[in-house]
Amino acid sequence: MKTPGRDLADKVAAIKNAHVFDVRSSSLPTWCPGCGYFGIHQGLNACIRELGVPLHEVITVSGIGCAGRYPFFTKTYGLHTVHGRTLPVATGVKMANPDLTVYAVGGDGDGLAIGGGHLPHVARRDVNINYLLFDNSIYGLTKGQPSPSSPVGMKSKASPFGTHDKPLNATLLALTYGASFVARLFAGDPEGITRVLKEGTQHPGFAIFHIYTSCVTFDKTFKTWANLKKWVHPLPDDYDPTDYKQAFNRVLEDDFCTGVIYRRGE
Amino acid sequence: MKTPGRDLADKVAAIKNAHVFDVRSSSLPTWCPGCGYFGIHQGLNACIRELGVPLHEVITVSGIGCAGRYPFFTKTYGLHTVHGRTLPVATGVKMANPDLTVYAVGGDGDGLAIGGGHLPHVARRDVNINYLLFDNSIYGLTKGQPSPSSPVGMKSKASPFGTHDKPLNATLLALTYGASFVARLFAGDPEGITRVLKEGTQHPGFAIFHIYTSCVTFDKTFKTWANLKKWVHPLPDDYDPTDYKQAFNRVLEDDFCTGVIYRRGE
Amino acid sequence: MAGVDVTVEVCGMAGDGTIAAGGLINEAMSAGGLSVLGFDSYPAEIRGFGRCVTRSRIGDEEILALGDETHVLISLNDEQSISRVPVLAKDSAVLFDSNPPIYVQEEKSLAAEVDPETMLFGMPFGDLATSAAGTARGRNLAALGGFAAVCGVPPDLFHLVITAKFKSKGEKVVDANLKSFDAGYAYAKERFADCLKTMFSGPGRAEGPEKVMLSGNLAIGKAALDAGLRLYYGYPITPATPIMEYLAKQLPERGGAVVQMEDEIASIGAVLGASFAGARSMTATSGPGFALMTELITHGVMAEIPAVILNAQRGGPSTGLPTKTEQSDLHAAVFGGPGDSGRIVIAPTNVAECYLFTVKSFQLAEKYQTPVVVLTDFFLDNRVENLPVPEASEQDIAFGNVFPDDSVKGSYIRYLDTETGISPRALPGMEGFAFSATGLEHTERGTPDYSPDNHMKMSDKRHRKIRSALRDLPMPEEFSRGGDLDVGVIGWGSTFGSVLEAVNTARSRGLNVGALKITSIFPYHADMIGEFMGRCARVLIPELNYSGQLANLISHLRGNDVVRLNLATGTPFPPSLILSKIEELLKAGA
Amino acid sequence: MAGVDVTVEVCGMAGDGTIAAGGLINEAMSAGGLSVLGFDSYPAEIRGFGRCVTRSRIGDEEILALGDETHVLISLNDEQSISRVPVLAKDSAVLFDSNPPIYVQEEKSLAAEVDPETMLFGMPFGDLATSAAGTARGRNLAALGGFAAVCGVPPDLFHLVITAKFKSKGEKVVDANLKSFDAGYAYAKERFADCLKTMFSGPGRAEGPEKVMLSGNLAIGKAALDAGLRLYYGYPITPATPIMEYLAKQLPERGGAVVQMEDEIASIGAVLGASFAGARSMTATSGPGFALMTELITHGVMAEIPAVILNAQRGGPSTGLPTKTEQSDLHAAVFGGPGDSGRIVIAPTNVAECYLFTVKSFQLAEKYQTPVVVLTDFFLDNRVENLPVPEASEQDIAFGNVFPDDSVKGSYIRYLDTETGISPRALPGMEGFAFSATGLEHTERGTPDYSPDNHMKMSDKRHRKIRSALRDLPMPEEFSRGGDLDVGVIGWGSTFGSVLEAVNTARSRGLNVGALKITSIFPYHADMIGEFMGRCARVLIPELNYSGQLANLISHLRGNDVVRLNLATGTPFPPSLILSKIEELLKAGA
Ligand SMILES: Cc1ncc(C[n+]2csc(CCOP(=O)(O)OP(=O)(O)O)c2C)c(N)n1
Ligand SMILES: Cc1ncc(C[n+]2csc(CCOP(=O)(O)OP(=O)(O)O)c2C)c(N)n1
Ligand code: SF4
Ligand code: SF4
Ligand SMILES: [Mg+2]
Ligand SMILES: [Mg+2]
Repeated sequence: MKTPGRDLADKVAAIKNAHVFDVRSSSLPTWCPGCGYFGIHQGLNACIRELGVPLHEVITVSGIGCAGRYPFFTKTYGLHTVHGRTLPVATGVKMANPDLTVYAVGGDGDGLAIGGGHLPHVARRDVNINYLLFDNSIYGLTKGQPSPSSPVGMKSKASPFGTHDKPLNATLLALTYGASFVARLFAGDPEGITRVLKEGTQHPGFAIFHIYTSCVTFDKTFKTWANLKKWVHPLPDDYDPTDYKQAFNRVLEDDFCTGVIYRRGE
Repeated sequence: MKTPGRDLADKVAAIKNAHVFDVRSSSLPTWCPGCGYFGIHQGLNACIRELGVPLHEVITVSGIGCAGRYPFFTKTYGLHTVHGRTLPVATGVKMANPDLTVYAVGGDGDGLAIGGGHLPHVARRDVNINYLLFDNSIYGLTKGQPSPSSPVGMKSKASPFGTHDKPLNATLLALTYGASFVARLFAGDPEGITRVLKEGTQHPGFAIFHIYTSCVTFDKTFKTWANLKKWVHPLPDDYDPTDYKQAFNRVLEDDFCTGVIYRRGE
Repeated sequence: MAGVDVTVEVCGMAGDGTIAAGGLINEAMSAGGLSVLGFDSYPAEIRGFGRCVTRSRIGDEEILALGDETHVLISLNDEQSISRVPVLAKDSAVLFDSNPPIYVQEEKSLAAEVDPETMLFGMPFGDLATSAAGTARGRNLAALGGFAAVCGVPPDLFHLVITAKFKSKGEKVVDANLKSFDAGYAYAKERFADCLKTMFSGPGRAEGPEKVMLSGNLAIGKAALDAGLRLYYGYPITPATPIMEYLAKQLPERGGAVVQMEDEIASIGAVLGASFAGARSMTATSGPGFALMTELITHGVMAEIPAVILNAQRGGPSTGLPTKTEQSDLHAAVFGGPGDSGRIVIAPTNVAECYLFTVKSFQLAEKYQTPVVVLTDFFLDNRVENLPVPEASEQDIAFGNVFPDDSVKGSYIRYLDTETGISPRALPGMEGFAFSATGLEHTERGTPDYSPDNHMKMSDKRHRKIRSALRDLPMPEEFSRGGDLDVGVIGWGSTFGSVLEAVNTARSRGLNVGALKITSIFPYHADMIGEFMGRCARVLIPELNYSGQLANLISHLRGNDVVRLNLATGTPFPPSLILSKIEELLKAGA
Repeated sequence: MAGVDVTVEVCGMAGDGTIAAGGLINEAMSAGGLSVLGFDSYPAEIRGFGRCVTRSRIGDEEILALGDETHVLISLNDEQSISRVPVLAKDSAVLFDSNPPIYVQEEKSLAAEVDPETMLFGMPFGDLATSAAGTARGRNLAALGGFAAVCGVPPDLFHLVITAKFKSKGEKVVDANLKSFDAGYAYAKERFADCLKTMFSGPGRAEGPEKVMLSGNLAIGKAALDAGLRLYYGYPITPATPIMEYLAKQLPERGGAVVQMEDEIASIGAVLGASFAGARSMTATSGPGFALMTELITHGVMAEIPAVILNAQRGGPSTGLPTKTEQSDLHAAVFGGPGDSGRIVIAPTNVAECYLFTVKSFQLAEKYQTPVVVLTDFFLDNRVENLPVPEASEQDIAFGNVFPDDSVKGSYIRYLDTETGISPRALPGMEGFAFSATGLEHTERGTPDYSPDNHMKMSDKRHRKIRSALRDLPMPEEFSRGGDLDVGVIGWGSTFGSVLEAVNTARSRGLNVGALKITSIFPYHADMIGEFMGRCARVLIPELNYSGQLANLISHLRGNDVVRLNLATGTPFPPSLILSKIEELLKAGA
């Protein structure tokens, strides 16, 4: 029998070997083994490393949730705020010190439920922060309640007869709110994350990265790795991300294309 | 010299003559003379009268703002809540007593700023309430600050050098959130309001009425009567409101078409 | 040992079946007619690994608090269990896995850590299960078998509860688990034949009224159901979430609904709306969510709308200690929000009261047309007690609303200023009574009015109403021989159990001390509390918070001359600490 | 009359130029070297119509409060002014329009209402303006001319301030207004030649330090600017909005920014973010918005982040009385939010202190790394006073942050537990000091940690820090002859002015009474307050709220033996009420 403890030891060894401790902190992420957040972590760490920004000029601002735990796992400055308030706090940080590279990090509950009222406004204001929305369609930290991006019919302890509410599509929301850089990414593709994060970080305005990820502990039916891998696919090569209306129509048709969906043209 | 007092006296006389006190309460609305809200009031009163719903089975739930004052001016039950919470409270009322016809009423500050986090969720839940969003693109009650629907560059005491933020489009938001009945109306057309309100009230689900209106006291430049009259125009006769994607594209192209923009097909 | 009073712990890693094993011990002991108080702790924010501990205090009299010491430790993972060694009583028994799935270095083994007096029972839990049932999954069951043998629990009690627990998973699972249990039992019976203990004075099958094992949270959920809850609105937050999850399962069957809202503001908003329209509705949250609710709670105060809000306290400030217990939201519950906004705040002290007060809160909210805050805490929410099946009478659940008389139809005055401050309340849908409610100051008719006299009058009406609720609120309860006392200890919430236990012990030692239980936090029974305080040479108020929040509220009743004993540890209040403080005060007073 | 102490009111409908007229009176009197306290009330939620009243108390000594009576009433609309008749002093003077633009029925005219002792001065305001300047717009100016003539104010004072006020509108407007004024002046001088009063002992041009006319809100805005505010985040709400509007104009010129956020939660969130990153930032709100902020405020407490939050109190609960004054958010300011979350709360009592304390709050927030709440109230925010131009010294505005020593680079411990509880704070961007802040309980290094000892230790650290701030907080100020007092009156906020006026009057009558001003609400100077209370035979605490919120906080310092005098009227506290209470207490004590 392999205990979770052993799985973990393997993981730790693997991480050590990858020599990536230049950005991630030495404290081991408390995420479950197999959680998609490891892939995002890897992607963002590489982005920071490759951009060559000094770590002390980077700050990670987060909400509450498994995603919200992020700041403890990097060597940048960190600000673990309260549930749902990632974006207003990040706004203050960036305005106070525009030299900082600001990553705002939070879950789908954090960003679309309790914090859903802030996204429209940070997008409108075009504050130059980079927002990574970890969308696992579930409340991880509080043990598996449905989130605003859960599909209709999702069963959980909090919804034993299945949910009724239509899911929200964060990419579509970002477009509607007028965000100037909108990307959709997949936690299973750290390299893709790194590439697009680098582009978005350099974008002079608000950049939102809507990242599909899997909560392996509480979601056994919807955003499983198997499903996500089946579903996601990159945007076609000839896709023009500066065409706002086309972006809309693409997103209305296709829930799972990944890449830079929209970027404000010059 | 004609004092405001005299203007008012004329108004009161006119109202009396129209014999409309069957729905509106005897207390005179405290809105400024010329405010667009009078037209909305007229439209909703006629809707209730024409639908023949007994007044005690109607309830008007509102937020805070000039629009929020609405409940005091009708003979229905009323619940004047706090700023921005119109929709959650209305949700509770309707679920507790589905026999009630519920009108939720609020301004653009109420609904798009402080209360902007609730709209997505009441739309997703498709709670059978009717939401009248009085969009004058300004904070009336607090004397003229910009709202989330104010145009870029709007000057006010709170924005003496003009605003920077891109405005939100409530109709587009409603579509994005998956509202099952979305209409855009004009306070200068009470008959149009009545007609569409009647249809929306009978719609079995969440209905949002995005109503363009003028704050004559604090907005002298943008949503003035003159501008609004120039801008608004009805949807073409052959427009099919059950086509979701078409609705999106229409709204992306045309900020001022009025009528039923989208209605869930059977 | 005069009677039974044993604390048993099971400790392991997540995945070891720790929580299940602890639960079975509780159930078996309850089935055996003993009283049980159980409290588990598990890693709440780190998934897949981390320490789980269950703690069960078992006795033949009512259990008031967690014990200070542990008498039996069942270790499913030594590395984790080492942390429990400091709480082991002299003479305790430790069962551990002599062939654990993960190799444990000798110097990290439990055996190397415990006192020499501790009796060690090493058994190959996993091997026993595997050979009995073909899988090591029943490792925890084998450990339970060992426990039953070593500590003298009749195995049929475990057979009973194992069968009940796994019934729904099919006969095979039941059977495998029974076999693993039996294998452990037989092994220990034989191997440790000469050192078996009889810790439990031979519990048989329980007599007397049927008992159920309930956590505070479950009792609250059941109470809400029994009281006729129609609508629950909430947002997940530790430690209140289980209430929502329980109701999500139960309420729809009774024609009600649970709606997970987008946040706590929406939750209280919908509760106010539903209550305004006459439906029993509630929300449950914890400190951070409660803070968000305070603006709307005061709307309920001003517009006189019922609402039931459960605040399951956890450690603060801010996100604080989400999985730890604390009593530090009293201030927020009583004083949070703008203006002079008096509301009703009640706080149960045990699982039975969780049920009782939750039932009561609906009627109170309706009758007094105001938000009612029920204050629990993590320990109370999550501990289990076995208790007679709680029930609510017709009278308890009767609709509390005072309706207007038909005669005032058409001339209804919603906020009529009456002697008690309670105005007859119409519900939307009633013909001839339409009115508008508002969070603005208003006249008796509900019209906004900011004139000085009106504000004074209506403020007075609202506060008079809250004061008049005192007659319907649970009264302080005194536990003493009466008369003058050398030390009087006042407790609230889950801490009261520890207070009573300490006072009982002190009294059994002949000390002239007493305890006062306060459950109505606001308004409170100033006269009765003051009278009690007046009879005590010293007054002690132990609380699980830093600043002494109940003391801040009531110490003026004794000219501020009270002794505070404040713990901000996140753990249940140890009765022993209270006892030694009592002794210290007595010594100082002598 | 020993010195000058006159209250002048202008009353009219919105549109009559009432507020402008009142403002000119204030400016003219200030220019004349007198002290002025002005307070306007106007219809805030009903636009286009409704009553406007300006009230100016003018004297040759410092003005502490609004007077109880009005000596001169200038009526621009009789129907509205009738409501002012009850506050007219015996022997008062009333100027009214003898040919008003709206016909007034005889029995509704002012003349029909006032006492026979009142002197009535009817003048055709509109006609005078029209014939002098060709338009009736100067009606209010003509009325001012009449006032100057009747009450003995040198017309050149008005010429001065009229010119200054209308300068920006061009010479024509200035000229027209001067003409209207002069027409009124000449008319009254001639027509009422035999009954002119000399209420103002011949004010000349002011001597001494230059004075400015400032409202509390403006003083706050100016203070923030002078203190080097970089970022203001806010959401409009009465009575705090003018602060945002003032800063929106001023701050960008100084390289800062004002951002109107989507709500109050976002506002405090951004303030915390900006302060975390080292910029001076603030928000201002009122009770309902403050309630929404409390969750994040406790985040500032836990994560030790500076923040300046101004709560401009208005009547509550809930939306309450948005345009009325009250002191009922003390509870929320001190106790709101989850957990034991001590923070600093200070409350100015006059316009000068609005300036002073706002400046101070930034440094306090930085030094003690905690949210600082500045509590004002509608009356304080909106009244104007003429005062010497307030200035902040280098020392007042110095950055208060305690930085870590360079030597700890690389081994920095963010939440180092020091004697004062203050840990050196690094700012993001500093190399070698990176750390993560969190609202979870954490170790000195900032790592989440819920262990009992750690929570106890860090709770203690945070509270010690707040207590240690006391040395930097404004101290209570006593106004008495010292020694034992028969009655000691304690006041806070805008009410303190009324307290001091009442106490001064009582002392001038030979009574042995004193006043204590409390401006540090939390933490508070328990020793000094207790010492004062101990010297008083009776202690009186008048407050503009229903439940006596300051008394709730501090009365334990005297074994709860204090007398409360609570008004929930929404109006400034009348000094006369305090005076009669003092007399009543003295009588009862004798
Ligand atoms: C005001 C408040 N309400 C509720 C909570 C409890 N809570 C913590 S995390 C969370 C949701 C987590 O879900 P998500 O944001 O999707 O993050 P994930 O755990 O999936 O990464 C909730 C409801 C809280 N901490 N604060
Ligand atoms: C929590 C809270 N914040 C702020 C306010 C102040 N406030 C009242 S109405 C209002 C905005 C009004 O604008 P809008 O919603 O557009 O309504 P309108 O007056 O234009 O009809 C604001 C900010 C409040 N009452 N409560
Ligand atoms: S609970 Fe889900 S989201 Fe949270 S760490 Fe585990 S797998 Fe990831
Ligand atoms: S202020 Fe504007 S919105 Fe309000 S009543 Fe007047 S015109 Fe209408
Ligand atoms: Mg999630
Ligand atoms: Mg508006």
